[in-house]
This record gives sequence, C-alpha cells and structure tokens, in this order.
Amino acid sequence: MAERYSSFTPGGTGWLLQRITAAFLVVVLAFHFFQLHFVNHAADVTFAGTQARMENVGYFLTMVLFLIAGTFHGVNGVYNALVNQGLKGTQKKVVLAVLVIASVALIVQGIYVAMAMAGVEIV
Amino acid sequence: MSQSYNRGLIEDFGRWKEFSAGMWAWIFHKFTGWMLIGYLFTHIAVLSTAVGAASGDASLVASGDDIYTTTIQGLESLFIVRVLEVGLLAVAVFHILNGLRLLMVDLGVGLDAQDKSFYASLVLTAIITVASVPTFLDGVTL
Amino acid sequence: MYEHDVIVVGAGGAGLRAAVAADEAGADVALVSKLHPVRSHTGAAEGGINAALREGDDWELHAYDTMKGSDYLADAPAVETLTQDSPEDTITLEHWGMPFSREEDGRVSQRPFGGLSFPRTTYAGAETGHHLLHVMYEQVVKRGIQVYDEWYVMDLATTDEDDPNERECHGVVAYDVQSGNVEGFKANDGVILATGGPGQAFDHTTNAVSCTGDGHAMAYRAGAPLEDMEFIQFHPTSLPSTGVLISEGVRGEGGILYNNDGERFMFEHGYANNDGELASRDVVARAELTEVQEGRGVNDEYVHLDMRHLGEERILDRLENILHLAEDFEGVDGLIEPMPVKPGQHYAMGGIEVDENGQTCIDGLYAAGECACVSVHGGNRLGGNALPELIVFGKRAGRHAAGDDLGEPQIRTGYGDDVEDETDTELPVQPGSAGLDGSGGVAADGGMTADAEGILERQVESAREHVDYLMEKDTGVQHAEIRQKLQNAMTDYVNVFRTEEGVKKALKLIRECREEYQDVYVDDPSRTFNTDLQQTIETRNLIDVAETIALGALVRNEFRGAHWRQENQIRDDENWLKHTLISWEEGEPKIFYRPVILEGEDKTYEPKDRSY
Amino acid sequence: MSTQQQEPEQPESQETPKDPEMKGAESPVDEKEKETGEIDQTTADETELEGETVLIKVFRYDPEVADKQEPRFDEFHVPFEKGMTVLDAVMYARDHYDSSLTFRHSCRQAVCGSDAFFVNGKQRLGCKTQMADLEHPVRIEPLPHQEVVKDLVVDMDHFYDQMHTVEPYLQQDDLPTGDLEEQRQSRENREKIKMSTRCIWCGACMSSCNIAAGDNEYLGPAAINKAYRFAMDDREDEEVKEHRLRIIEQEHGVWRCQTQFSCTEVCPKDIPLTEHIQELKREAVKKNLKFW
Ligand SMILES: Cc1cc2nc3c(=O)[nH]c(=O)nc-3n(C[C@H](O)[C@H](O)[C@H](O)COP(=O)(O)OP(=O)(O)OC[C@H]3O[C@@H](n4cnc5c(N)ncnc54)[C@H](O)[C@@H]3O)c2cc1C
Ligand code: HEM
Ligand code: SF4
Ligand code: F3S
Ligand code: FES
Repeated sequence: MAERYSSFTPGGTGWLLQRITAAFLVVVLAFHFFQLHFVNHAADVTFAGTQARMENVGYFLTMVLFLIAGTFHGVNGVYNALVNQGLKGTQKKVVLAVLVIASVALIVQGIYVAMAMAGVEIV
Repeated sequence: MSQSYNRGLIEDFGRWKEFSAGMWAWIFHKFTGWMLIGYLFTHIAVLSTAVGAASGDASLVASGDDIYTTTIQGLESLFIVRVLEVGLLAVAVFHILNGLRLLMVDLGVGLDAQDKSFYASLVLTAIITVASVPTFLDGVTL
Repeated sequence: MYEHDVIVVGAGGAGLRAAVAADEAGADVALVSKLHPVRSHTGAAEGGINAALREGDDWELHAYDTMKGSDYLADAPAVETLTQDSPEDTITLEHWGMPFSREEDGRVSQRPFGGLSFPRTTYAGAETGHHLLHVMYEQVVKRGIQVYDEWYVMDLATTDEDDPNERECHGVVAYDVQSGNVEGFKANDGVILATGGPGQAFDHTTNAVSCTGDGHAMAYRAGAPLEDMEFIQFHPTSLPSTGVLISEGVRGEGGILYNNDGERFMFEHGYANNDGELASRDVVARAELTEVQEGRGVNDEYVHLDMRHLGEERILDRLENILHLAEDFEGVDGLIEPMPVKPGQHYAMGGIEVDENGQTCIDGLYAAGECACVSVHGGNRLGGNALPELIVFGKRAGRHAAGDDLGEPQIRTGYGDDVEDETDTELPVQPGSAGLDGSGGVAADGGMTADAEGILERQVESAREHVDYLMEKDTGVQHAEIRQKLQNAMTDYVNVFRTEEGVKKALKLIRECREEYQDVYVDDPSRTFNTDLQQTIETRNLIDVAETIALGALVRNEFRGAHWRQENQIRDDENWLKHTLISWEEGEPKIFYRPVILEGEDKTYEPKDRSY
Repeated sequence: MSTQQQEPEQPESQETPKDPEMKGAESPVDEKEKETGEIDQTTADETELEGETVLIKVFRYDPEVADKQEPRFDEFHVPFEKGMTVLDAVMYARDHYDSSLTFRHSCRQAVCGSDAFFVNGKQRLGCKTQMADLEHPVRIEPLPHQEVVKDLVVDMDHFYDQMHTVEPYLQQDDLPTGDLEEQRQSRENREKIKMSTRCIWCGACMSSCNIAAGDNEYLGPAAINKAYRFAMDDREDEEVKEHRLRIIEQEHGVWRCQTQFSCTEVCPKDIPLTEHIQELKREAVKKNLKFW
C-alpha cells in the first residue's frame, strides 16, 4: 500500500507558497482595485496617468511583484485543481508544461508592458 | 464478487441540494479563482496596448489620443464592460474574503465558525458589490 | 482450503490477543471472523480493566475480591492466574499505545469499581473497550497477521471418537459472507474459539446483534462441555428499545427509580430498605421486574430512572454522556423527563469449559474470552474483570496453541472420574435434537480413520449441503419468527427471576423452537452477502445455547450470584459448591457436576457471606 | 429486537416497487432529485407520529438476483415507536416484510461503526439517528462513493486499505525496562489525541468527501486522523513523527484536502477532522522549513 505513494513530497511547498502569495495578494489586489476604480476612475485612465504612476519605482516594483504573485497563485491554483480532479501521468506533465510556459509568457509580457508604461527604453 | 455499481457523476455534483457550506465555499472559490486567472491574462493582453502607446507618437499621448488611452476609454464607455467589471469586483471580493477565511482555516483559527464565516463572506461580497455599483456605472450610458 | 498453524475464530479482544500471542510464539496465525475485527463487541465495554498495579495493592487482594464476588463458584487457580498476569498484560497494552487516562505524573489512572477493595480499574475514558479493541487490531496490522474478515465459521472439524476427551480438532469450516463460498480452514496446531457472548438468546440485551453464541454451540456439539451456563448477569438499567447501557453512575449520583404509580419502589415496596437504588445489580434488576410483573411498570414494560432533581448543572457536569445516550438511542431528554430503563442481559459468566491454558477437553480446541469459562467469574462477574480475562487468557491460549510450554494446568476438563452425575432433576421435555435432524455435529467418519484433511473435506461437504438445503427450500418458517419466540421464552422465564415452573415452560418453548426450526428456510435467494442465511444458522446456535442456560437454571436449585431460584432462596454451599456442566452426547445434553477448586497457590478461599 | 414485539397485526404492507420512474433509470439518485420536492414535504413531529406508521424508502440492489440487478427503491411502512432509530426501522422491515433486506449492523450503540448509511442525503449512523428527527418519508441509501455489494452494504476494503497505509500502530522501541513500568504521558498530551482516538472506522467521513470521491488514492480524513493520533502522541520519538509526516504529505495525502468540512460534519464521533488535517499540514510545512 505504502508503495503506491511516491517518496518525494510535492505539494507542501506549493501549498505554503499559495498561502503566502494569497496573503500578499489580498493587500495588493485591494490596493489595485481601489486605486483604479475609486481613486482614479477606470474610465479616466490615460496613458499619461499610467505612465506617471509607473515611473515611481516603488509602484513599479509592487506591480511587477503583484503580477508574479498573481500568476503563480492563479496558475498553481488551476494546476492543483486539475491534479485534485485526478489528472495524472503524461497528461499531468503536459498540463504542467503548458501552464509553466503560459505563466512565463504572461510574466514576461507583463513586465515588458510595465516597462513600456514606465517609459523605459525597450530595444 | 461484488459488482461495481456506478452511481455516476451526479454522485459528486448532482447532490448539490445536499451540499453543506464548506462544499459550496469550495466550489465558489474554485469558480472565482478561475475567473480571476482568466481575467489576469486578458488584462495583460489589453494593457499590452501600452507598448503601442509608448512607442507611438508622443503628442498623441499628450492629448490623450494614444492607442492605450483610446482602447481603455473605449472599453470603459461600453455599458457591458462596466457590468462585467462589477461582476469582476464581486468575484474578486468573494475570492478575497473567502481566501481570508481559508487562511484562517489553515491557521486553525475559528474552525467552529467555518460555515458562518462562509455566509459572512457571501453577505459582505453582496454588500460591497451593491455599494460600489454607482461608482462603477458612473458616467456611462446604455 | 486454507491452511495455517493456528486458526483463531473471532476477532474481539480475546481473539486478537490470542492471535498476537501465537504470532509472537512463532506460529502462522489466521483470524477468521464474521465481523471485521474493529466491529467486535469488545468495543462497547466502558468501565475498565482490573489490574493490581500500584503500591498498596497486590494480586492477592484482587484474587480475594474476585473469589468473593464470584460467590465462591470460581476456580482459585484460574482466578490467581488472572490476577497475577493482569498487571503485566495491562502494561503491555500501554506499551502498544493504548490511550489510558493519566495521572498528574503521567502514569495510567485507576478508579474504584463495585466489589473491589482497591481502586484498580485501569481505564481509558468511558470507552476502555473501544481502545482495547483498536490497539489490539493495530498490533495485528503491524504484524501482518492474516485476517479473514466477514467469514462466518459454521462448524468445527473434529474427529468422532466416542469419548470427547479423545477427540481432536483439525480446523473449521467457514463461509465467505460476501460471496457465499464454503471453505475449509485447516489448523495444524490448534483452533481457538473467541466468539464472545450469547446475549442474543435473550430478547433484551446490552450485547450486540452478533453475540449469538456460535462458539458455544460449535464446541458443545463437538463434545466440549459448557460450564455454569445458568449464570447470566443482568444489568438493571438498560434502555428499553435498544438495550443500550445506562451506567450505574446515574444511581451513584443520586438518580431515583420510580414505577408507573410514581412510587420509589426500592424503598416503598421494601426491596432494599437500606441501599435503595444502590443495592447490588441483581437485587435492583429483580425489583424492577417484580414491579412490571405486578402491573406497576410503565407501559407494562419498564420503570423510570429519574435524575432531573440533580439539577442541570450537576447532570451536565458529571453525567453528560448519559444525556446523549438517552437522546440518541431513546429519543428522551433526561433533563426534562425521566428515562425509561429495564433489566437487560449483560454478560454470561459461563461458557466453554477450559483450563488455565485455554484448552478444552478436545485436543487442539481452545476457547478464550466471554465464550470460554476458565471459571474466573463463577456466579457473578465483577465489573472490570472481563477485559483482563480477554487479554490474560487470550494470550495464554494463543501461546499454548502455538506450542509454548505453560506448565500442567490444575483445572480438569471434560467428563472424568472427578465429576458427579446429575440424577434428580426431572425434565419436562426431551432436550437436545434427539429424534430431530442433528445436523452440524461431529464429522462422522463412518468408522474409517481419516486424516485431518479428509475430516475437514468431509465437514466442508456437509456444510455445503446444509447451506444448499437451506437455500433451496422455499417454504416454511423464517428464522426471525423462531428467534423472537426463543428470545421471549428466555426473557419471560429464565430472566433474573427463575422458578422451577417457569424454567420448565421455557424448556418446552425451546423444544418447540427446535421443532419449528426443522422447517426453517432462507427466503433470500442470493449468495451475495446473505444475512438471512447467516442469521438462520445463528438461530440454530442460539437454540442450543439457550437450552443449556435453561437446563442449568433448572438443575441448580439455589440462589448464588446472579442465579436466583424461588424454591431455594439461599446460597446452598453444602450441595452446590460445584460447577454445572452440560455436554452434547449423540444429540442429547448430558448434565454433570465438577467441584469448585477453592484451594489457591498458598491459601484456601473459605466461602464467606457476600455482603458489602 | 425488542422494539419489534408489539403490533404484530400490522398488515402485510410491503410495497412492491411501483415507482415506474425508478425502474430502468440510469441512476435512482438522479430520479430522486426530481422527487425531492415531494419527498421532503412532511416534517415529522414526535407526537404526531406516535402510533402511526412511518414510510421508509430503501435502496435495493443485488448483482445476483434478476429483479434487483437494476437498482431500485422499496417502500416499507413501519410502525413507529418512541425512540425508534433508523436502524430499528430497517431491522423491522427486514424481520417482518422482507428478510432479504441486507445491511451491516451489530452493536446498536454507535461503537462498532457498521451501519453508516446515506439517510435523507447525509451520512449518518443508523443506530444513532432518531426517526423522529428526520423528514418523512425517510430515504435510506448505501454510502456514496463506494461500490455497492448489495442493498445497503458497501465494499469497505478500500477504506481499510487507506487506514492501513498510515501505519496505524504505535512505533516505539525504547520501552521502559521492567515489566510493570509504563511509558509516561502527560494529561495534556492524552487530551490532545483524545478526540482522534475515538474513530470507529465507519467510513462516513470518507464517503462525504468530494475529494476522496474524485481521487481514489487520497488517504481520506479517517486515515489522516489516524496518522494524527500517532504523530501527536508524545510516546513516539521525533524520527517516527517525521516518518509519519512524510507519509501524510505524499501526493495523495493532506494537500488533497480542500477543507470542505463535510467530513467533520458527518462524523458520528464528533472528531474535528478538518482541524486535525490542517494541523498536520502546518506540521509538515514546519518540518520542511527546518531543512531549508
Ligand atoms: C455494554 C457492555 C459494557 C461492558 N463493560 C465492561 C467493562 O467495563 N469491563 C469489563 O471488564 N468488561 C465489560 N464488558 C464485558 C466485555 O466487554 C465482554 O465480555 C468482552 O468484550 C467479550 O470479548 P470477546 O473477545 O470474548 O468477544 P467479542 O468482542 O464479542 O468478539 C467476538 C468475535 O467473534 C466473532 N464471531 C462470533 N461468531 C463467529 C462465527 N460464527 N464465525 C466467525 N466469527 C465469529 C465476532 O465477529 C467477533 O469478532 C462489557 C460488556 C458490554 C456488553
Ligand atoms: C490575482 C488575483 C488572484 C487570482 C488570479 C487567484 C486565483 C486563484 C485560483 C485559480 C485558485 C485555485 C482555486 C482552485 O481551483 O482550488 C486560487 C486559490 C486560492 N486563492 Fe486565489 N486568486 C487571486 C487572489 C487571491 C487573493 C487576493 C486571495 C486572498 C487571500 C486568494 C486566496 C486563495 C486561496 C487561499 C486559495 C487556495 C484554495 C485552496 O485550494 O485551498 N487568492 N486562487
Ligand atoms: S473519523 Fe468519524 S466519520 Fe470518519 S470513520 Fe472515524 S468515526 Fe467515522
Ligand atoms: S471533506 Fe474532504 S476536503 Fe478535507 S475537510 Fe474533509 S477531507
Ligand atoms: S450498529 Fe454499531 S455503530 Fe450502529
């Protein structure tokens, strides 16, 4: 019976990171929503305004972290959900690969966008 | 030997009438989680127009006619987008509140009140959503 | 066919302990049980395990208490073995992880119990039996002992010499409840019966539905005598609809018994003018029954146990679990209404006659636990003495069966030169199956000397035929009807109150049951998990066992321990310092007596008045 | 048994399954959904029930018997008595109407764990559930998510396997010397594991858990609780505890639990299962952090 279980211990780290990112996200997501819908109304968003915010290094870093945390949290959540539903074997590996590629793409694209917003020269 | 009698998928989900608070919380949390990650991808896609704005004509940016600004403002002028935004808010607020509930559960705090805290997240979500409707629908017409 | 060195039938406390001991002694053991081990009735025991562990206590005091409690019908060598081994075997349970309640210093707790001169009842909350059962099953899992669960053992495979003392047991025949397959289990070294009590012979019992005395009946029909079967302990406060036990604690705290007229009958009708509700179990049980029989029972069935006057606070503090029991099993709120209670069959002091090593007079056949009678309880079991019996004698039986040398036993078994035949009692009807089909007896080998395998094969064949017969017959009587009639007969006439006339009536009714049973059939046509079939076979066993209880109750014309007879309401030491033994010979019960052994290792237990 | 002596003159009211809808339905459960509205209308009041009969609808299935191969519900009218439990009701139906009605039961007092059924949509112990507390008619089914052997009997082997996987026995080799020397355990420590030791292996929790239903290899709440019982017992050494944590933090171990709480809700012994699982998750994380 016991041999049915693999000996390495996945999940534990993922589980913890899911909680840590969640805790971080609560704060930032609330801030983000508040900022863009209540302080600055979404309808009034302009590139100039965005640029002004992004040029602040603190804000920039926060947003990048927000992106990474959100992506990890969301993608890891989706992955866990699928695994919990009984995904295994090659299928599982394929899904993991696709998700990792998608997240990396999302993060790269996101950072690229943020840099553009901040007015950093992109080659 | 015993024969397997498969009571089917409904066994898991068809019994929704018999679900308890914890199960509903689980289902809603999943649902909202998926919505949020879906939105995150879309969001970044939309924001990507900023790249166009940044590399475009600086005067357009100054006058607020750059592609980024027009895209966003164009979207924001649609009533349906505003409604979707309210939906997104609801989803996010529930996910946050229930997420907090789950974090508490993970820390072993207030387990006895887990069903109450779920109902509380629902109610709070509803209140916050309703309260923010005016802000969200401000300045848009059908 | 399956083959093992030692086959243990039954996986309650006694069976599990025997299996672990045999395994430790190096034998290849298998447990065969009609229930999964953790479902066994040992799990229901609440009180605790008596063991002399502490400073100021010793096994001799425990032995003295036990002899006195038994009303001097226990055999001293057995009692001394029990009390000497119990401490070590109880600590073994602790070493295996049993979650005993603890003292401030981290040692196991002990509490006082009725009839004990020292608080030596070792306990684990109010669920000692549950923990004992589970910790022992855990050891079985740890050792990888083979368990055949949900296999119902139907019969023993013994040789058929005329003298039971010369017979040998080579295995058992069982059927797989899930599939209905009948198979043989060959035991190279021994078969240990640990099938628990026969409580279902009574209509109202604290015992489980599975306590049907199968082991008793199998051993009996194979030729091993049943000993002291008339000694049945009745508990005065069990819930009427289910038989769930309401602990003595309620009366201890000041709970009061009322009849239908609102009278506190223990005093008002003079049953126990000093102790009232706190008189000993048998006194209270008889009082309750008298009230009901004289028309003062509630709904003609039970009496009321009232604890409302104790106040909500005190009840919640000390008797909270009682509130739950009454609510869950009887739908009664003990805070606002009195709880219905009536006497319920609780424990069988008697059983298959064995010696200190657990062996019966049949070679290779052992018995342990409630189904056995080494005779440590005699006429009355003290609370907390059954669980140590399971572990002490379960262990000994397991070791002995596996070949460990435990020394010569001092207790003799089987018919021999030290017994006295029953001569004076007239029986109202012919007991036993004489004249009726005597299925399931000793495997007749038709005069040929067969080897162990042959005997087993033949027994398997006959069991298969028996099952086929029951299944194929499609009209007749159903077992439930017969069982109900039997249970009613026992509860009406062989209850706490026994009169010669009543017991004779019971014997007649039992005879009728036996005759009706000739026409029994199984309605459920399926081989899969056929509980109808299983209960039909159990009912046969119950008839045999009930008959021995009634026979014992009829011949023993005295009042000793739990056995009360109207005609002679005193303990008659002159005539009755002896065990009743009943063995099955060619379809008929044979009754004889063997003197009690009151001489211990270095002292003799002189009968004294049993007053506390 | 004793509940069943009265009212023998009860007419033979066993219903042949006449629900045409039931017959041939892919799943009776599905059909039941359509019906619930009607089923749960009448709520029983104890006094109202006195002297009446109550209706139970019992799931029937037998792989061997032709007309039971298609699962169906049978209806039985059982005379009600004060204090009657669900187990009493099915026993009455079996002993008086249909002796082939099959279910496990033994102790009748919530200690053997044989008779966990799915009663009115919830996992409950038959012997511990008062008929008067239920909505009527009462629908009784075998435990969901387990193979049905026959009628209300389900295959428990998988459950037992999971229980055995967590090495459910104390592992302590350094026993105090001297036969009568016990291992010490503080009262606090015994209190800590007390609830976890109450499990009677009824399987209700496992059956109620959606995750266990979806992932057959998930250890399940009962087995994890068993692991908790030993991992938290101070009588075991640190290394053993680590070993135990390694077992429960396997892929199909604690991380599978999504804190749905239904296990905790159905447990007849009121064991705080979710709490125990969560505590083990934290313990496992703590142990892993030590190595970083
Ligand atoms: C409510 C209650 C409270 C009690 N409290 C205490 C107490 O506090 N202290 C104390 O010392 N004693 C107490 N007792 C008594 C004690 O619990 C029992 O005497 C003891 O548990 C019996 O154990 P056992 O192993 O002999 O039988 P059981 O535990 O009954 O086990 C019998 C086993 O045999 C199996 N079996 C039976 N027939 C067959 C068959 N035909 N084929 C295969 N397998 C079969 C069953 O499956 C079961 O596994 C109490 C008893 C009751 C009823
Ligand atoms: C960008 C924002 C967020 C996204 C995209 C997101 C997405 C997700 C997703 C997809 C899951 C997996 C759900 C499942 O299928 O089981 C999840 C789980 C979770 N989310 Fe979020 N989430 C976000 C923000 C938050 C926030 C702000 C919190 C606040 C506490 C949070 C708390 C959690 C928790 C605790 C879980 C784990 C649930 C579990 O599996 O036990 N999330 N999230
Ligand atoms: S944890 Fe509770 S519900 Fe689960 S098997 Fe044990 S007693 Fe039953
Ligand atoms: S129901 Fe299942 S998901 Fe966890 S809390 Fe219980 S194990
Ligand atoms: S019959 Fe034993 S738990 Fe219900």
